[in-house]
Amino acid sequence: MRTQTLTYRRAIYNALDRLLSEDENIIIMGEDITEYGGAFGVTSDLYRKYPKRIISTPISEGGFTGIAVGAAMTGFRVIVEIMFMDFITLATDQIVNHAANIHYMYGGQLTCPVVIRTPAGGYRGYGVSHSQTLEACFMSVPGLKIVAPASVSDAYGLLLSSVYDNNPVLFIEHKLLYNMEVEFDFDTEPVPLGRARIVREGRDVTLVSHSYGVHLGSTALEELLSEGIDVELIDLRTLKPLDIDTVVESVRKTGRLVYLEEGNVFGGVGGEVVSQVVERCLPYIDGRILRVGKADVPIPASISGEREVLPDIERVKEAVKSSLSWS
Amino acid sequence: MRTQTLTYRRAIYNALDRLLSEDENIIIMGEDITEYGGAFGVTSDLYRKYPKRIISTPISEGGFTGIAVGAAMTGFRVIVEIMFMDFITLATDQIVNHAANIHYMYGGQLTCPVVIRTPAGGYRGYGVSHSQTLEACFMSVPGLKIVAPASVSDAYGLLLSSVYDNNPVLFIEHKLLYNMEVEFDFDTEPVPLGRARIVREGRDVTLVSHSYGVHLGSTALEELLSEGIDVELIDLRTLKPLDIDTVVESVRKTGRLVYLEEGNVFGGVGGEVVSQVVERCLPYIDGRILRVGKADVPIPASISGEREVLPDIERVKEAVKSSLSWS
Amino acid sequence: MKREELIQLYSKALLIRLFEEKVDWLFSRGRLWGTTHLCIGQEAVAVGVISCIRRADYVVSTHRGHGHLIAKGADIKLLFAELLGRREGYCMGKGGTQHLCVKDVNFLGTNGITGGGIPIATGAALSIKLRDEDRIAVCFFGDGASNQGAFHESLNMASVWGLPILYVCENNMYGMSTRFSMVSKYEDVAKRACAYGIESTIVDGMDIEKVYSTTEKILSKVRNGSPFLLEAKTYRFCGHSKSDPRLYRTRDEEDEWKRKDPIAQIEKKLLEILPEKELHAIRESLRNTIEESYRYAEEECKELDKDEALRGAYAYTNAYVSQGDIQCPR
Amino acid sequence: MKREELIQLYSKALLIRLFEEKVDWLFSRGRLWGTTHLCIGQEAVAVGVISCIRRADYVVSTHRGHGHLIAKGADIKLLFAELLGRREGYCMGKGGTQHLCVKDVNFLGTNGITGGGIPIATGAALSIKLRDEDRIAVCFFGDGASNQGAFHESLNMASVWGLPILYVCENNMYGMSTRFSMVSKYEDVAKRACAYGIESTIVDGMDIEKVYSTTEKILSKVRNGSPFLLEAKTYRFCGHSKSDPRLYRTRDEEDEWKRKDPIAQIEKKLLEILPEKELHAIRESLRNTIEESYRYAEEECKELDKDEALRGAYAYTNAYVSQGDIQCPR
Ligand SMILES: Cc1ncc(C[n+]2csc(CCOP(=O)(O)OP(=O)(O)O)c2C)c(N)n1
Ligand SMILES: Cc1ncc(C[n+]2csc(CCOP(=O)(O)OP(=O)(O)O)c2C)c(N)n1
Ligand SMILES: [Mg+2]
Ligand SMILES: [Mg+2]
Repeated sequence: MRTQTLTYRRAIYNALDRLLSEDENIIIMGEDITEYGGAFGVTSDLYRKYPKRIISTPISEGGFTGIAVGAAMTGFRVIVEIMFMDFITLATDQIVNHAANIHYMYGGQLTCPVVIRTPAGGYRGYGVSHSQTLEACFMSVPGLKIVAPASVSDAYGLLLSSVYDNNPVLFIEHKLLYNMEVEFDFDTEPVPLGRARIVREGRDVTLVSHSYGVHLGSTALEELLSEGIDVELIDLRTLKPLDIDTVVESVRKTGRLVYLEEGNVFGGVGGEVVSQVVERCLPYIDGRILRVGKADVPIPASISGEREVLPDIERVKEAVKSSLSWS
Repeated sequence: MRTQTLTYRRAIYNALDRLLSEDENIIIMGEDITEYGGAFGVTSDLYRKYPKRIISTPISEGGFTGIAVGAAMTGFRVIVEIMFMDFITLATDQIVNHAANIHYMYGGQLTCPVVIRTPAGGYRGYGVSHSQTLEACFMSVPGLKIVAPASVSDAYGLLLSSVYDNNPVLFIEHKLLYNMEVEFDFDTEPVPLGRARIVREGRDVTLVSHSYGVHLGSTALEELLSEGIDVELIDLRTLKPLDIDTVVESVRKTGRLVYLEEGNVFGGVGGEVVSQVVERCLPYIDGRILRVGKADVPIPASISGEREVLPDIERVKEAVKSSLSWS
Repeated sequence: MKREELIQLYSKALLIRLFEEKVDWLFSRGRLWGTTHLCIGQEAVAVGVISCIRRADYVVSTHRGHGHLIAKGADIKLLFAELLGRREGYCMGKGGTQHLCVKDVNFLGTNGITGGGIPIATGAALSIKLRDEDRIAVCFFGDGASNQGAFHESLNMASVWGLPILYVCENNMYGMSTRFSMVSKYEDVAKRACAYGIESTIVDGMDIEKVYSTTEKILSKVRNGSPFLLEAKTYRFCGHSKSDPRLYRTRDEEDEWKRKDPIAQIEKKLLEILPEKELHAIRESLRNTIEESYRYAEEECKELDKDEALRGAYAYTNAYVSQGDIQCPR
Repeated sequence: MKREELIQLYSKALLIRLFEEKVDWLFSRGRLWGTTHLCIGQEAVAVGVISCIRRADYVVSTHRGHGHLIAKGADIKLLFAELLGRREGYCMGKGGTQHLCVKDVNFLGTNGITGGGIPIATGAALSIKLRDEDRIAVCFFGDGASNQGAFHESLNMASVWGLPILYVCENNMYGMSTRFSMVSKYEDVAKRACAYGIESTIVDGMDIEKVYSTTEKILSKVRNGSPFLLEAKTYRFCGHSKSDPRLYRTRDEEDEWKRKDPIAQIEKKLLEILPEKELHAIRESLRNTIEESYRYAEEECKELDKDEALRGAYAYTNAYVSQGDIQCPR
């Protein structure tokens, strides 16, 4: 076993390095990803090792995402870095109307293996244009996969699978996780897309989340345990395709469901999970089904204000407790 | 009473005409909206009556939506026509990061009264880039309102309210409804945003929908009635803010819920409605809660294929029947 | 130009014209659904440019792309099948007129989003450059599309990176009903190249020979990694799409352009070197191709069925696979 | 230039410098959160341009916007309050450095989306034109932002519609770490105006007087409805934002530009006509303003609280109201 302490940031770096070394059809495009090493330092010095394949772009998110699509249609696997997830709005057309449709609309003639890596998330006081969590906007897009790793080994293992997937993948990183450090086993197998992970088994309530939410949930879980509430925590890891079976099985056991996400509750990812669970196992439900997440307002820059708008541990605990009963 | 038969298209035209005549701070921007009268003929000859205020733009959806935001911040009420809803992907940044945030992020100093009118919907064999129903992508955007009229009088009444609303509004029209004709009362009051409409009262199942879905639902309802199933049909009219009270009240009565939409079921509007209902009145539920809508694949151009992918009356009937039981 | 070449160009252009006329007829009879954008009047651009390039070269097109498809060598039978929504069509009937790709001939798609093809073509050119391949990308777009941000961003990157791409603007003076001079200070799209340090030139897009010879001269530059913007002045004889009463232009203007009909022009030249009988034979043979192809699609092909319609949103992926087995299309 | 005017310009520029230095200091002490982009080194552009325009004229800015705000006349106290996330801030603490609007002085916002302000400014200019008002819009943006599609689309519409707008590109040679010459064939953003038939000129952005006099000359054209692109060559002395080691440029280059420090330049000129004592007094008074303003924000203002944080996503609307009562901000 080759282990080493590793951050989430470096896990992604290592996955990228491995990918680039394994397959010369893989390239990376994005802003400030050469000397600067990426706004969050993820690509770091990769450009030294792969000078031709790390392509620093102008500030033209729509254009270079479209260029990535064209390169992917002609045989490359392209990893695009969008500096903050908020800027993905500039590339929406390229993702929704082009990348996601290519395989289907062309009758299977071409594939479009583009992975869009992008950091989401708030709690940093960056203000609304640099703090959003926007995966919900893409849940309804057919042909797109959505991946949001919460752990270091998932960041590594899911990125490998995402890049070798033959479909466009929205790969959501989280700013607050980049510095998270754990003991990491380099022989870790790639993590297949579409399989949730049971973070901790529990009896009373099924708490489902993704990305940074898993960590919020994990802390809440510890505290709840000391109050005698035994939470089962599930990390979806891949939002699309969604591993609803794992969630359903858990809810059949606990009879309760809470969805936790950093993004907007209204119109969020939770709505899909709740609806599918309800469709599949309503008779097993034994308590209120709740969602916790962002209030339906933009994210204020003020740190104190931001804390009120984004989900926190207290609100997670409250929801879990409410889910135990009917009122 | 001043009544007249009127199409959905002309109802919108009349609302625009009334608005432009009432308030000279109202302008319209979009492609081919002068001589051509708009791709679907909605603006028709308005440019003759209001030559300065109907502004025909280049094919620059992102740019002119941003310009609309700037004009709205400086005192105009701007109606933007996006020719097909599919092209709204090019203006996503302007909507999500700008229009929707202006009032909140500037601490209430400015408002951004931009109404984005755009036709959604398929069933016409136009192919994927001209057939989508994308409101689900915008449900999670705070600060935005979303309106989707299904009837002629709502098209008229909701547009009046949308334009006089001080917030950005996504106003979704439907290609298949433009020619729908009814007896129309010109003294119709403006329809307030945020209030659902009970299209028909019923005992057995609550069927909720919006836009063209209401018509599919309505036909299904008639056929189901002849089979002895009494459906209550609710037209949300406004998706955001969502009048969940009306839905909850109905579900408390019927004990059953089906959501019907033309867009993707996965990640769709239905997820939000189902989740809120479940949160509020789970103990009243007496049958499977189901969603009907588009399959999770792009829309094929072939008419026969399109019919398989988009929701149809048979599938609505099936879902309603399934909702009567637990299996 | 040599006689054989001229006949070649003529045949291609006429095939396009006949195809479009058939499509038009099918629409008017309600045998085709959806929408379509005919390129009647603009054939010289598609044929002149594409006849200069190779099968290996990529072409990216627009909503008005039937001509480009045919010039690039797509099979008329499979085109009709696609337009009719048949499973045997190039895209199984899933794409239709505005989303039509023919991988065989390196045709990377017509495109329903105005300007949407510009970054895609630029990306194909990036591929070529990264692999140091001996081919180029050709990107067609309209005057209207040059107002999209995608045009600006793409040409800038192509210029900075030195990509082997030929941008071909088919300036037919209108984007739908909007005269280009109403939405641009200059009437020439070619002028816009100045912002990117890209070379550009304007050609009479109604004259196949001129388009051909101009393109030929440019291509060596493009093959050496200098992007180029070629503007062809042309005109669409029909409306923008179905049911366009064309109130935004005069019949005089239309007549003037129709006098420059590219097919009539080349026919006239051919008549000087070819007996009318031979021309007639060519015409008849092309007409047959069209009719026979249509008949095949209509009678021998099957509608896209439910199973297939619900399949294919995602490409198959063999989990995580190491380098050797990558399911990577080339 | 008259003495009084010179002092005015100097004071404005210095106030900006001192403000930015204070912000920098607060960050380094962990008293400010989030991010910030300082304009130290670029003060001459903000002050030179904005000193020429009127209160009624609109200004739209970028992520690097403190200088524009101060030059336009924003209150330092309320700026600090905003950066500190206090309720008394211009935007109640909701906007912060990159989303900072001051309606009072017609400042339509800094902007966290690179290029995001360009269409907004163009829209403000459209408002002016439609109302036939006697004012203009001024749009600041960086060299990097000129690569966004929004730049292309906006300048095109401004040109076609003849909008009264002055586009001011602060070309500090870098977009974050990316040298403009790596992402554009030409080093001059001004060259891009050629595509739109918009006039442009380049000015030494380190020389306040030159910026001022050049702007003055241009403004009459703009006020007559001709958009104009002014490119100011400038340099940011600090990193892009917090924690930028500036590996992408040499210290020599930095030193060379620092020798052109706009504040030092104007100070030198003033010393020829003003006793050092008076200069000193100005400096001290500005320093006091900064300290006193900061103290006010830090000590007398309240943090954005829960109720307010959860309020305000939607503006109040008085249902359907007829013309008289429209809640329309002017
Ligand atoms: C993004 C987008 N906006 C608008 C349209 C509608 N539309 C289709 S073709 C067209 C005109 C395009 O003009 P041009 O690029 O000159 O091509 P032409 O039709 O003249 O060949 C328009 C506005 C579209 N398909 N996509
Ligand atoms: C759409 C978008 N892309 C990227 C960024 C990240 N970013 C912030 S400022 C900046 C550089 C902008 O360069 P320039 O326009 O030259 O302005 P400068 O910072 O030099 O003043 C970048 C890439 C952003 N905020 N928005
Ligand atoms: Mg055209
Ligand atoms: Mg810069």
